Amino acid sequence: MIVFDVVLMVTLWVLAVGAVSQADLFKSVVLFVTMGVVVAVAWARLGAADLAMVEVAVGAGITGALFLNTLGHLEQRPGERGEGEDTSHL
Amino acid sequence: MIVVAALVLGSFSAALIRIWRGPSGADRMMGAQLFGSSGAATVLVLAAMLEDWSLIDVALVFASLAAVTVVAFVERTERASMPQ
Amino acid sequence: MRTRHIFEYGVALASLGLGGLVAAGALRRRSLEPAAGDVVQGLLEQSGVSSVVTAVLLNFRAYDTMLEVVVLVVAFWGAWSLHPTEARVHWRPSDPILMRTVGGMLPVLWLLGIYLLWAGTSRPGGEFASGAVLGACGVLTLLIGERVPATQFRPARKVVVVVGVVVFMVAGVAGALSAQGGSEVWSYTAGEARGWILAIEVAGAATIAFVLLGLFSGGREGLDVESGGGEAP
Amino acid sequence: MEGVREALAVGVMVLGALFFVAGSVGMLRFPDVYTRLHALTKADNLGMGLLVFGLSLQAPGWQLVLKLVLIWIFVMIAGAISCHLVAREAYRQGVKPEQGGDL
Repeated sequence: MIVFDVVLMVTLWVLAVGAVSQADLFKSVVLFVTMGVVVAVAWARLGAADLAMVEVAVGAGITGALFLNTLGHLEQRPGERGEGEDTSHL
Repeated sequence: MIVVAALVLGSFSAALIRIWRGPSGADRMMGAQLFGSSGAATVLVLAAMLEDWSLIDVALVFASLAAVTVVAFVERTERASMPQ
Repeated sequence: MRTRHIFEYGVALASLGLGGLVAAGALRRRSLEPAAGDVVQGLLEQSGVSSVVTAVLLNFRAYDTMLEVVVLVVAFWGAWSLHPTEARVHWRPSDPILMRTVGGMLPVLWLLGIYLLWAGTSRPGGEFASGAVLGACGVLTLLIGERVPATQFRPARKVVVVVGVVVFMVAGVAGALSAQGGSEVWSYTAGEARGWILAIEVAGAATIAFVLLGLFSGGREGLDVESGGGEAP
Repeated sequence: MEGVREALAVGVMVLGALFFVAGSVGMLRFPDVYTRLHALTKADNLGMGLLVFGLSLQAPGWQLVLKLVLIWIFVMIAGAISCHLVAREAYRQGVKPEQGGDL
Protein backbone atom coordinates (compact mmCIF):
# COMPACT_ATOMS: atom_id res chain seq x y z
CA MET A 1 0.00 0.00 0.00
CA ILE A 2 2.82 2.39 0.81
CA VAL A 3 4.26 1.75 -2.66
CA PHE A 4 0.91 2.63 -4.16
CA ASP A 5 0.77 5.88 -2.19
CA VAL A 6 4.30 6.88 -3.09
CA VAL A 7 3.76 6.20 -6.80
CA LEU A 8 0.54 8.22 -6.66
CA MET A 9 2.26 11.10 -4.92
CA VAL A 10 5.25 11.19 -7.27
CA THR A 11 2.95 11.03 -10.32
CA LEU A 12 1.02 13.93 -8.87
CA TRP A 13 4.17 16.00 -8.39
CA VAL A 14 5.48 15.29 -11.86
CA LEU A 15 2.12 16.20 -13.40
CA ALA A 16 1.72 19.36 -11.35
CA VAL A 17 5.19 20.68 -12.16
CA GLY A 18 4.82 19.56 -15.77
CA ALA A 19 1.47 21.27 -16.22
CA VAL A 20 2.74 24.69 -15.15
CA SER A 21 6.17 24.54 -16.77
CA GLN A 22 5.23 23.69 -20.35
CA ALA A 23 5.78 26.10 -23.19
CA ASP A 24 3.36 24.12 -25.35
CA LEU A 25 -0.08 25.09 -24.10
CA PHE A 26 -1.82 22.03 -25.49
CA LYS A 27 0.57 19.73 -23.68
CA SER A 28 0.00 21.78 -20.57
CA VAL A 29 -3.77 21.33 -20.85
CA VAL A 30 -3.46 17.57 -21.33
CA LEU A 31 -1.17 17.34 -18.31
CA PHE A 32 -3.62 19.39 -16.28
CA VAL A 33 -6.54 17.14 -17.22
CA THR A 34 -4.45 14.12 -16.36
CA MET A 35 -3.60 15.66 -13.04
CA GLY A 36 -7.32 16.05 -12.40
CA VAL A 37 -7.72 12.30 -12.86
CA VAL A 38 -4.81 11.51 -10.54
CA VAL A 39 -6.09 13.92 -7.88
CA ALA A 40 -9.44 12.14 -8.08
CA VAL A 41 -7.74 8.79 -7.57
CA ALA A 42 -5.89 10.28 -4.60
CA TRP A 43 -9.18 11.45 -3.08
CA ALA A 44 -10.60 7.98 -3.62
CA ARG A 45 -7.54 6.51 -1.91
CA LEU A 46 -8.17 8.80 1.07
CA GLY A 47 -11.77 7.62 1.25
CA ALA A 48 -13.30 10.93 0.14
CA ALA A 49 -15.66 9.59 -2.51
CA ASP A 50 -17.67 12.82 -2.76
CA LEU A 51 -14.62 14.88 -3.58
CA ALA A 52 -13.35 12.28 -6.02
CA MET A 53 -16.57 12.45 -8.00
CA VAL A 54 -16.62 16.22 -8.19
CA GLU A 55 -12.92 16.34 -9.00
CA VAL A 56 -13.21 13.93 -11.90
CA ALA A 57 -16.33 15.58 -13.31
CA VAL A 58 -15.07 19.15 -12.98
CA GLY A 59 -11.29 18.75 -13.07
CA ALA A 60 -11.01 16.16 -15.78
CA GLY A 61 -14.27 16.64 -17.66
CA ILE A 62 -15.52 20.21 -17.77
CA THR A 63 -12.28 22.10 -17.13
CA GLY A 64 -10.56 20.11 -19.84
CA ALA A 65 -13.26 20.97 -22.36
CA LEU A 66 -13.19 24.59 -21.15
CA PHE A 67 -9.41 24.89 -21.55
CA LEU A 68 -9.40 23.27 -24.98
CA ASN A 69 -12.17 25.65 -26.00
CA THR A 70 -10.18 28.64 -24.76
CA LEU A 71 -7.11 27.35 -26.54
CA GLY A 72 -9.13 27.25 -29.75
CA HIS A 73 -10.14 30.88 -29.27
CA LEU A 74 -6.56 31.89 -28.54
CA GLU A 75 -5.28 30.22 -31.68
CA GLN A 76 -7.72 31.97 -33.97
CA ARG A 77 -7.61 35.60 -32.92
CA PRO A 78 -10.67 37.61 -33.92
CA GLY A 79 -8.68 39.78 -36.30
CA GLU A 80 -7.53 36.85 -38.41
CA ARG A 81 -10.93 35.26 -38.60
CA GLY A 82 -12.53 38.06 -40.55
CA GLU A 83 -16.18 37.20 -40.14
CA GLY A 84 -17.14 40.84 -39.76
CA GLU A 85 -17.92 40.41 -36.11
CA ASP A 86 -17.86 43.39 -33.84
CA THR A 87 -14.55 43.43 -31.98
CA SER A 88 -14.42 47.14 -31.25
CA HIS A 89 -14.96 46.70 -27.55
CA LEU A 90 -12.04 44.34 -27.12
CA MET B 1 -4.70 -7.68 -4.73
CA ILE B 2 -1.67 -5.52 -4.17
CA VAL B 3 -0.18 -7.03 -7.34
CA VAL B 4 -3.23 -5.93 -9.31
CA ALA B 5 -2.99 -2.42 -7.91
CA ALA B 6 0.70 -2.22 -8.72
CA LEU B 7 0.19 -3.40 -12.31
CA VAL B 8 -2.66 -0.99 -12.97
CA LEU B 9 -0.67 1.84 -11.47
CA GLY B 10 2.26 0.84 -13.67
CA SER B 11 0.19 1.34 -16.79
CA PHE B 12 -0.82 4.65 -15.27
CA SER B 13 2.76 5.84 -15.30
CA ALA B 14 3.30 4.53 -18.82
CA ALA B 15 0.59 6.90 -20.01
CA LEU B 16 2.56 9.74 -18.45
CA ILE B 17 5.59 8.94 -20.59
CA ARG B 18 3.45 8.93 -23.74
CA ILE B 19 1.91 12.29 -22.90
CA TRP B 20 5.34 13.72 -22.27
CA ARG B 21 6.99 12.40 -25.40
CA GLY B 22 4.09 13.04 -27.78
CA PRO B 23 5.02 13.47 -30.57
CA SER B 24 1.63 14.48 -31.99
CA GLY B 25 -1.42 15.92 -30.25
CA ALA B 26 -3.22 12.67 -30.98
CA ASP B 27 -0.59 10.77 -28.98
CA ARG B 28 -1.06 13.06 -26.00
CA MET B 29 -4.82 12.71 -26.17
CA MET B 30 -4.34 8.95 -26.25
CA GLY B 31 -2.32 9.14 -23.08
CA ALA B 32 -5.07 11.15 -21.40
CA GLN B 33 -7.54 8.50 -22.51
CA LEU B 34 -5.44 5.74 -20.95
CA PHE B 35 -5.38 7.78 -17.76
CA GLY B 36 -9.16 7.83 -17.86
CA SER B 37 -9.62 4.10 -18.22
CA SER B 38 -6.79 3.00 -15.95
CA GLY B 39 -7.95 5.65 -13.46
CA ALA B 40 -11.35 3.95 -13.36
CA ALA B 41 -9.59 0.60 -12.99
CA THR B 42 -7.46 1.93 -10.13
CA VAL B 43 -10.50 3.22 -8.30
CA LEU B 44 -12.19 -0.16 -8.75
CA VAL B 45 -9.18 -1.97 -7.32
CA LEU B 46 -9.10 0.54 -4.45
CA ALA B 47 -12.76 -0.15 -3.78
CA ALA B 48 -11.96 -3.84 -3.38
CA MET B 49 -8.81 -3.22 -1.35
CA LEU B 50 -10.35 -0.76 1.09
CA GLU B 51 -13.69 -2.62 0.98
CA ASP B 52 -15.33 0.76 0.48
CA TRP B 53 -17.95 -0.05 -2.12
CA SER B 54 -19.16 3.54 -2.43
CA LEU B 55 -16.06 4.06 -4.55
CA ILE B 56 -17.87 2.13 -7.30
CA ASP B 57 -19.96 5.25 -7.91
CA VAL B 58 -16.76 7.22 -8.36
CA ALA B 59 -15.56 4.74 -10.96
CA LEU B 60 -18.94 5.08 -12.65
CA VAL B 61 -18.45 8.83 -12.97
CA PHE B 62 -14.89 8.24 -14.19
CA ALA B 63 -16.02 5.87 -16.90
CA SER B 64 -18.98 7.94 -18.02
CA LEU B 65 -17.05 11.17 -18.43
CA ALA B 66 -13.91 9.67 -19.98
CA ALA B 67 -14.98 10.74 -23.44
CA VAL B 68 -15.70 14.43 -22.73
CA THR B 69 -12.15 15.71 -23.15
CA VAL B 70 -11.46 13.66 -26.25
CA VAL B 71 -14.66 14.88 -27.89
CA ALA B 72 -13.77 18.45 -26.97
CA PHE B 73 -10.29 17.99 -28.43
CA VAL B 74 -11.57 16.71 -31.74
CA GLU B 75 -14.40 19.21 -31.95
CA ARG B 76 -12.02 22.09 -31.40
CA THR B 77 -9.58 21.18 -34.14
CA GLU B 78 -12.35 20.26 -36.52
CA ARG B 79 -14.19 23.51 -36.02
CA ALA B 80 -11.02 25.53 -36.32
CA SER B 81 -10.20 23.95 -39.66
CA MET B 82 -13.71 24.41 -41.04
CA PRO B 83 -14.37 27.30 -43.41
CA GLN B 84 -16.58 29.65 -41.45
CA MET C 1 13.34 38.77 -18.33
CA ARG C 2 15.43 38.82 -15.20
CA THR C 3 12.59 39.87 -12.92
CA ARG C 4 10.35 37.18 -14.34
CA HIS C 5 12.86 34.51 -13.37
CA ILE C 6 13.28 35.98 -9.93
CA PHE C 7 9.52 35.88 -9.52
CA GLU C 8 9.35 32.26 -10.64
CA TYR C 9 12.11 31.19 -8.29
CA GLY C 10 10.41 33.09 -5.50
CA VAL C 11 7.15 31.28 -6.11
CA ALA C 12 8.95 27.94 -6.29
CA LEU C 13 10.75 28.63 -3.00
CA ALA C 14 7.57 29.75 -1.29
CA SER C 15 5.76 26.64 -2.50
CA LEU C 16 8.56 24.40 -1.30
CA GLY C 17 8.54 26.12 2.08
CA LEU C 18 4.79 25.73 2.41
CA GLY C 19 5.01 22.10 1.34
CA GLY C 20 7.75 21.52 3.90
CA LEU C 21 5.64 23.08 6.65
CA VAL C 22 2.67 20.91 5.73
CA ALA C 23 4.84 17.80 5.61
CA ALA C 24 6.41 18.64 8.97
CA GLY C 25 2.99 19.16 10.48
CA ALA C 26 1.68 15.93 9.02
CA LEU C 27 4.64 13.96 10.36
CA ARG C 28 4.51 15.49 13.83
CA ARG C 29 0.82 15.15 14.60
CA ARG C 30 0.47 11.68 13.29
CA SER C 31 -2.17 10.59 15.80
CA LEU C 32 -4.40 13.57 15.38
CA GLU C 33 -7.79 12.83 16.91
CA PRO C 34 -10.75 13.29 14.57
CA ALA C 35 -12.31 15.88 16.83
CA ALA C 36 -14.99 17.28 14.53
CA GLY C 37 -15.88 13.82 13.23
CA ASP C 38 -17.22 12.64 16.57
CA VAL C 39 -19.36 15.73 17.03
CA VAL C 40 -20.85 15.30 13.58
CA GLN C 41 -21.49 11.61 14.17
CA GLY C 42 -23.27 12.47 17.40
CA LEU C 43 -25.51 15.05 15.76
CA LEU C 44 -26.15 13.04 12.60
CA GLU C 45 -29.61 11.97 13.80
CA GLN C 46 -30.79 15.58 13.91
CA SER C 47 -29.45 16.50 10.50
CA GLY C 48 -32.20 14.79 8.50
CA VAL C 49 -29.79 12.83 6.29
CA SER C 50 -27.61 9.80 6.89
CA SER C 51 -24.57 10.90 4.88
CA VAL C 52 -21.97 12.69 7.00
CA VAL C 53 -20.71 14.86 4.17
CA THR C 54 -24.17 15.99 3.13
CA ALA C 55 -25.06 16.66 6.77
CA VAL C 56 -22.09 19.02 7.13
CA LEU C 57 -22.50 20.65 3.73
CA LEU C 58 -26.21 21.29 3.83
CA ASN C 59 -27.05 21.47 7.48
CA PHE C 60 -24.27 22.22 9.96
CA ARG C 61 -22.28 24.45 7.64
CA ALA C 62 -24.92 25.27 5.05
CA TYR C 63 -24.00 28.95 4.74
CA ASP C 64 -20.57 27.89 3.51
CA THR C 65 -22.15 25.84 0.77
CA MET C 66 -24.49 28.66 -0.12
CA LEU C 67 -21.58 31.06 -0.55
CA GLU C 68 -19.85 28.51 -2.77
CA VAL C 69 -22.87 28.47 -5.03
CA VAL C 70 -22.88 32.28 -4.97
CA VAL C 71 -19.25 32.26 -6.11
CA LEU C 72 -20.22 30.06 -9.06
CA VAL C 73 -23.08 32.35 -9.98
CA VAL C 74 -20.84 35.43 -9.83
CA ALA C 75 -18.26 33.69 -12.02
CA PHE C 76 -21.03 32.92 -14.47
CA TRP C 77 -22.18 36.55 -14.58
CA GLY C 78 -18.63 37.65 -15.11
CA ALA C 79 -18.09 35.27 -17.99
CA TRP C 80 -21.34 36.12 -19.69
CA SER C 81 -20.83 39.86 -19.47
CA LEU C 82 -17.63 39.61 -21.52
CA HIS C 83 -17.25 39.41 -25.26
CA PRO C 84 -19.85 37.03 -26.74
CA THR C 85 -18.60 33.92 -28.48
CA GLU C 86 -19.69 32.98 -31.95
CA ALA C 87 -22.81 30.89 -32.25
CA ARG C 88 -22.45 27.14 -32.39
CA VAL C 89 -25.80 26.75 -34.02
CA HIS C 90 -24.79 26.24 -37.60
CA TRP C 91 -22.09 23.84 -36.70
CA ARG C 92 -22.49 20.09 -36.80
CA PRO C 93 -19.70 17.59 -36.40
CA SER C 94 -19.02 15.75 -39.62
CA ASP C 95 -18.88 12.46 -37.83
CA PRO C 96 -22.05 10.35 -37.62
CA ILE C 97 -20.41 7.83 -35.27
CA LEU C 98 -19.64 10.55 -32.73
CA MET C 99 -23.16 11.97 -32.86
CA ARG C 100 -24.93 8.63 -32.57
CA THR C 101 -22.81 7.14 -29.81
CA VAL C 102 -22.67 10.25 -27.66
CA GLY C 103 -26.33 10.91 -28.37
CA GLY C 104 -27.16 7.41 -27.19
CA MET C 105 -25.02 7.77 -24.08
CA LEU C 106 -26.53 11.08 -22.99
CA PRO C 107 -29.80 9.78 -21.50
CA VAL C 108 -27.83 7.33 -19.36
CA LEU C 109 -25.60 10.18 -18.20
CA TRP C 110 -28.67 12.24 -17.27
CA LEU C 111 -29.90 9.28 -15.25
CA LEU C 112 -26.51 8.98 -13.58
CA GLY C 113 -26.64 12.65 -12.58
CA ILE C 114 -30.09 12.28 -11.09
CA TYR C 115 -29.06 9.07 -9.34
CA LEU C 116 -26.14 10.88 -7.70
CA LEU C 117 -28.52 13.56 -6.49
CA TRP C 118 -30.77 10.95 -4.95
CA ALA C 119 -27.82 9.07 -3.48
CA GLY C 120 -26.54 12.25 -1.81
CA THR C 121 -28.67 11.87 1.29
CA SER C 122 -27.23 8.50 2.27
CA ARG C 123 -24.07 7.93 0.24
CA PRO C 124 -21.37 9.91 -1.52
CA GLY C 125 -22.97 12.07 -4.18
CA GLY C 126 -25.08 15.13 -3.67
CA GLU C 127 -25.55 18.45 -5.36
CA PHE C 128 -22.00 19.17 -6.43
CA ALA C 129 -21.34 15.75 -7.94
CA SER C 130 -24.74 15.69 -9.58
CA GLY C 131 -24.45 19.23 -10.88
CA ALA C 132 -21.02 18.51 -12.29
CA VAL C 133 -22.17 15.36 -14.07
CA LEU C 134 -25.25 17.11 -15.46
CA GLY C 135 -23.08 20.04 -16.55
CA ALA C 136 -20.78 17.63 -18.35
CA CYS C 137 -23.87 16.15 -20.05
CA GLY C 138 -24.75 19.62 -21.28
CA VAL C 139 -21.20 20.20 -22.51
CA LEU C 140 -21.31 16.93 -24.45
CA THR C 141 -24.67 17.93 -25.90
CA LEU C 142 -23.20 21.20 -27.15
CA LEU C 143 -20.12 19.41 -28.45
CA ILE C 144 -22.13 17.17 -30.75
CA GLY C 145 -23.98 20.20 -32.10
CA GLU C 146 -27.30 19.64 -30.37
CA ARG C 147 -29.21 22.09 -28.23
CA VAL C 148 -29.52 21.58 -24.52
CA PRO C 149 -33.27 21.36 -23.71
CA ALA C 150 -34.89 24.48 -22.24
CA THR C 151 -31.73 26.60 -22.25
CA GLN C 152 -33.01 28.70 -25.16
CA PHE C 153 -35.77 30.20 -23.06
CA ARG C 154 -34.35 33.25 -21.37
CA PRO C 155 -36.86 33.36 -18.48
CA ALA C 156 -36.05 29.73 -17.65
CA ARG C 157 -32.33 30.54 -17.75
CA LYS C 158 -32.73 33.45 -15.39
CA VAL C 159 -34.63 31.30 -12.95
CA VAL C 160 -32.20 28.38 -13.10
CA VAL C 161 -29.14 30.55 -12.50
CA VAL C 162 -30.38 31.89 -9.20
CA VAL C 163 -32.67 29.12 -7.98
CA GLY C 164 -29.88 27.34 -6.08
CA VAL C 165 -29.21 30.45 -4.01
CA VAL C 166 -32.84 31.49 -3.65
CA VAL C 167 -33.97 28.17 -2.21
CA PHE C 168 -31.14 28.37 0.30
CA MET C 169 -32.31 31.80 1.37
CA VAL C 170 -35.95 30.75 1.55
CA ALA C 171 -34.91 27.89 3.81
CA GLY C 172 -33.04 30.31 6.04
CA VAL C 173 -35.90 32.82 6.20
CA ALA C 174 -38.41 30.06 6.91
CA GLY C 175 -36.23 28.92 9.76
CA ALA C 176 -35.94 32.47 11.06
CA LEU C 177 -39.70 33.07 10.91
CA SER C 178 -40.56 29.91 12.77
CA ALA C 179 -37.79 30.32 15.31
CA GLN C 180 -38.84 30.41 18.90
CA GLY C 181 -36.82 32.46 21.31
CA GLY C 182 -34.46 33.71 18.62
CA SER C 183 -31.78 31.08 19.06
CA GLU C 184 -32.83 29.15 16.00
CA VAL C 185 -32.42 31.95 13.47
CA TRP C 186 -30.96 30.72 10.19
CA SER C 187 -31.54 27.11 10.97
CA TYR C 188 -34.07 24.72 9.49
CA THR C 189 -37.62 24.63 10.76
CA ALA C 190 -37.78 21.92 13.40
CA GLY C 191 -38.29 18.47 11.95
CA GLU C 192 -38.24 19.64 8.36
CA ALA C 193 -34.52 19.50 7.74
CA ARG C 194 -34.73 16.58 5.33
CA GLY C 195 -37.31 18.26 3.10
CA TRP C 196 -35.33 21.50 2.96
CA ILE C 197 -32.10 19.65 2.24
CA LEU C 198 -33.69 17.80 -0.66
CA ALA C 199 -35.12 21.03 -2.06
CA ILE C 200 -31.74 22.75 -1.76
CA GLU C 201 -29.98 19.80 -3.38
CA VAL C 202 -32.28 19.75 -6.40
CA ALA C 203 -32.13 23.53 -6.87
CA GLY C 204 -28.39 23.64 -6.23
CA ALA C 205 -27.65 20.87 -8.70
CA ALA C 206 -29.68 22.67 -11.37
CA THR C 207 -27.81 25.92 -10.77
CA ILE C 208 -24.39 24.29 -10.69
CA ALA C 209 -25.07 22.32 -13.86
CA PHE C 210 -26.30 25.42 -15.68
CA VAL C 211 -23.42 27.60 -14.49
CA LEU C 212 -20.85 25.04 -15.68
CA LEU C 213 -22.63 24.75 -19.02
CA GLY C 214 -22.86 28.54 -19.30
CA LEU C 215 -19.14 28.90 -18.58
CA PHE C 216 -18.41 26.41 -21.34
CA SER C 217 -20.68 28.05 -23.88
CA GLY C 218 -18.92 31.31 -23.06
CA GLY C 219 -21.95 33.52 -23.59
CA ARG C 220 -25.54 33.49 -24.64
CA GLU C 221 -24.71 32.96 -28.31
CA GLY C 222 -23.30 29.58 -27.36
CA LEU C 223 -26.70 28.47 -26.20
CA ASP C 224 -29.16 30.46 -28.29
CA VAL C 225 -30.93 29.28 -31.39
CA GLU C 226 -30.30 32.49 -33.26
CA SER C 227 -27.16 34.42 -32.47
CA GLY C 228 -27.27 37.92 -31.06
CA GLY C 229 -30.13 39.90 -29.57
CA GLY C 230 -31.72 39.72 -26.17
CA GLU C 231 -30.27 40.26 -22.77
CA ALA C 232 -28.07 38.02 -20.76
CA PRO C 233 -29.81 36.78 -17.65
CA MET D 1 -16.30 -22.78 -1.96
CA GLU D 2 -15.63 -19.29 -0.64
CA GLY D 3 -11.90 -19.88 -0.99
CA VAL D 4 -12.24 -21.04 -4.57
CA ARG D 5 -14.28 -17.98 -5.44
CA GLU D 6 -11.75 -15.68 -3.80
CA ALA D 7 -8.86 -17.32 -5.62
CA LEU D 8 -10.69 -17.17 -8.92
CA ALA D 9 -11.48 -13.48 -8.38
CA VAL D 10 -7.88 -12.58 -7.64
CA GLY D 11 -6.62 -14.68 -10.54
CA VAL D 12 -8.97 -13.03 -13.00
CA MET D 13 -8.07 -9.57 -11.71
CA VAL D 14 -4.35 -10.21 -12.05
CA LEU D 15 -4.98 -11.36 -15.61
CA GLY D 16 -6.98 -8.17 -16.24
CA ALA D 17 -4.19 -6.02 -14.84
CA LEU D 18 -1.72 -7.85 -17.09
CA PHE D 19 -3.84 -6.79 -20.07
CA PHE D 20 -3.61 -3.21 -18.88
CA VAL D 21 0.15 -3.50 -18.73
CA ALA D 22 0.21 -5.11 -22.18
CA GLY D 23 -1.83 -2.21 -23.54
CA SER D 24 0.52 0.32 -21.98
CA VAL D 25 3.62 -1.44 -23.27
CA GLY D 26 2.07 -1.48 -26.70
CA MET D 27 1.30 2.21 -26.40
CA LEU D 28 4.92 2.93 -25.56
CA ARG D 29 6.61 0.60 -28.01
CA PHE D 30 4.53 0.59 -31.19
CA PRO D 31 5.77 2.78 -34.02
CA ASP D 32 2.84 5.05 -34.93
CA VAL D 33 -0.41 6.52 -33.61
CA TYR D 34 -2.68 3.94 -35.22
CA THR D 35 -0.97 0.83 -33.92
CA ARG D 36 -0.63 2.45 -30.49
CA LEU D 37 -4.34 3.17 -30.42
CA HIS D 38 -5.08 -0.37 -31.48
CA ALA D 39 -2.96 -1.83 -28.68
CA LEU D 40 -4.33 0.51 -26.06
CA THR D 41 -8.05 0.32 -26.74
CA LYS D 42 -8.40 -3.41 -27.22
CA ALA D 43 -6.25 -4.34 -24.27
CA ASP D 44 -7.98 -1.84 -22.01
CA ASN D 45 -11.44 -3.10 -22.86
CA LEU D 46 -10.55 -6.68 -22.11
CA GLY D 47 -8.52 -5.77 -19.03
CA MET D 48 -11.42 -3.74 -17.68
CA GLY D 49 -13.80 -6.60 -18.40
CA LEU D 50 -11.66 -9.06 -16.46
CA LEU D 51 -11.29 -6.62 -13.57
CA VAL D 52 -15.04 -6.10 -13.49
CA PHE D 53 -15.60 -9.86 -13.56
CA GLY D 54 -13.17 -10.40 -10.70
CA LEU D 55 -14.77 -7.65 -8.63
CA SER D 56 -18.26 -8.97 -9.34
CA LEU D 57 -17.26 -12.23 -7.70
CA GLN D 58 -16.43 -10.31 -4.53
CA ALA D 59 -19.17 -7.70 -4.57
CA PRO D 60 -21.71 -7.94 -1.74
CA GLY D 61 -24.89 -7.44 -3.74
CA TRP D 62 -26.40 -7.53 -7.18
CA GLN D 63 -26.76 -3.73 -7.42
CA LEU D 64 -23.00 -3.43 -7.29
CA VAL D 65 -22.62 -6.05 -10.00
CA LEU D 66 -25.03 -4.05 -12.13
CA LYS D 67 -22.99 -0.89 -11.59
CA LEU D 68 -19.76 -2.73 -12.37
CA VAL D 69 -21.16 -4.00 -15.66
CA LEU D 70 -22.36 -0.47 -16.42
CA ILE D 71 -18.83 0.82 -15.80
CA TRP D 72 -17.47 -1.74 -18.21
CA ILE D 73 -20.00 -0.75 -20.88
CA PHE D 74 -19.16 2.93 -20.37
CA VAL D 75 -15.45 2.27 -20.65
CA MET D 76 -15.97 0.31 -23.86
CA ILE D 77 -18.15 3.04 -25.38
CA ALA D 78 -15.73 5.77 -24.34
CA GLY D 79 -12.81 3.71 -25.62
CA ALA D 80 -14.51 3.12 -28.97
CA ILE D 81 -15.40 6.80 -29.42
CA SER D 82 -11.98 8.02 -28.34
CA CYS D 83 -10.11 5.51 -30.48
CA HIS D 84 -12.12 6.37 -33.55
CA LEU D 85 -11.88 10.13 -33.00
CA VAL D 86 -8.19 10.22 -32.19
CA ALA D 87 -7.34 8.05 -35.19
CA ARG D 88 -9.45 10.22 -37.50
CA GLU D 89 -7.89 13.33 -36.07
CA ALA D 90 -4.38 12.00 -36.55
CA TYR D 91 -5.25 11.02 -40.12
CA ARG D 92 -6.67 14.47 -40.84
CA GLN D 93 -3.60 16.12 -39.42
CA GLY D 94 -1.55 14.08 -41.86
CA VAL D 95 0.14 11.61 -39.53
CA LYS D 96 1.31 8.83 -41.82
CA PRO D 97 1.16 5.18 -40.80
CA GLU D 98 4.56 3.62 -40.41
CA GLN D 99 5.24 1.24 -43.26
CA GLY D 100 7.44 -1.79 -43.47
CA GLY D 101 9.47 -0.95 -40.41
CA ASP D 102 10.39 -3.60 -37.90
CA LEU D 103 9.63 -3.17 -34.25
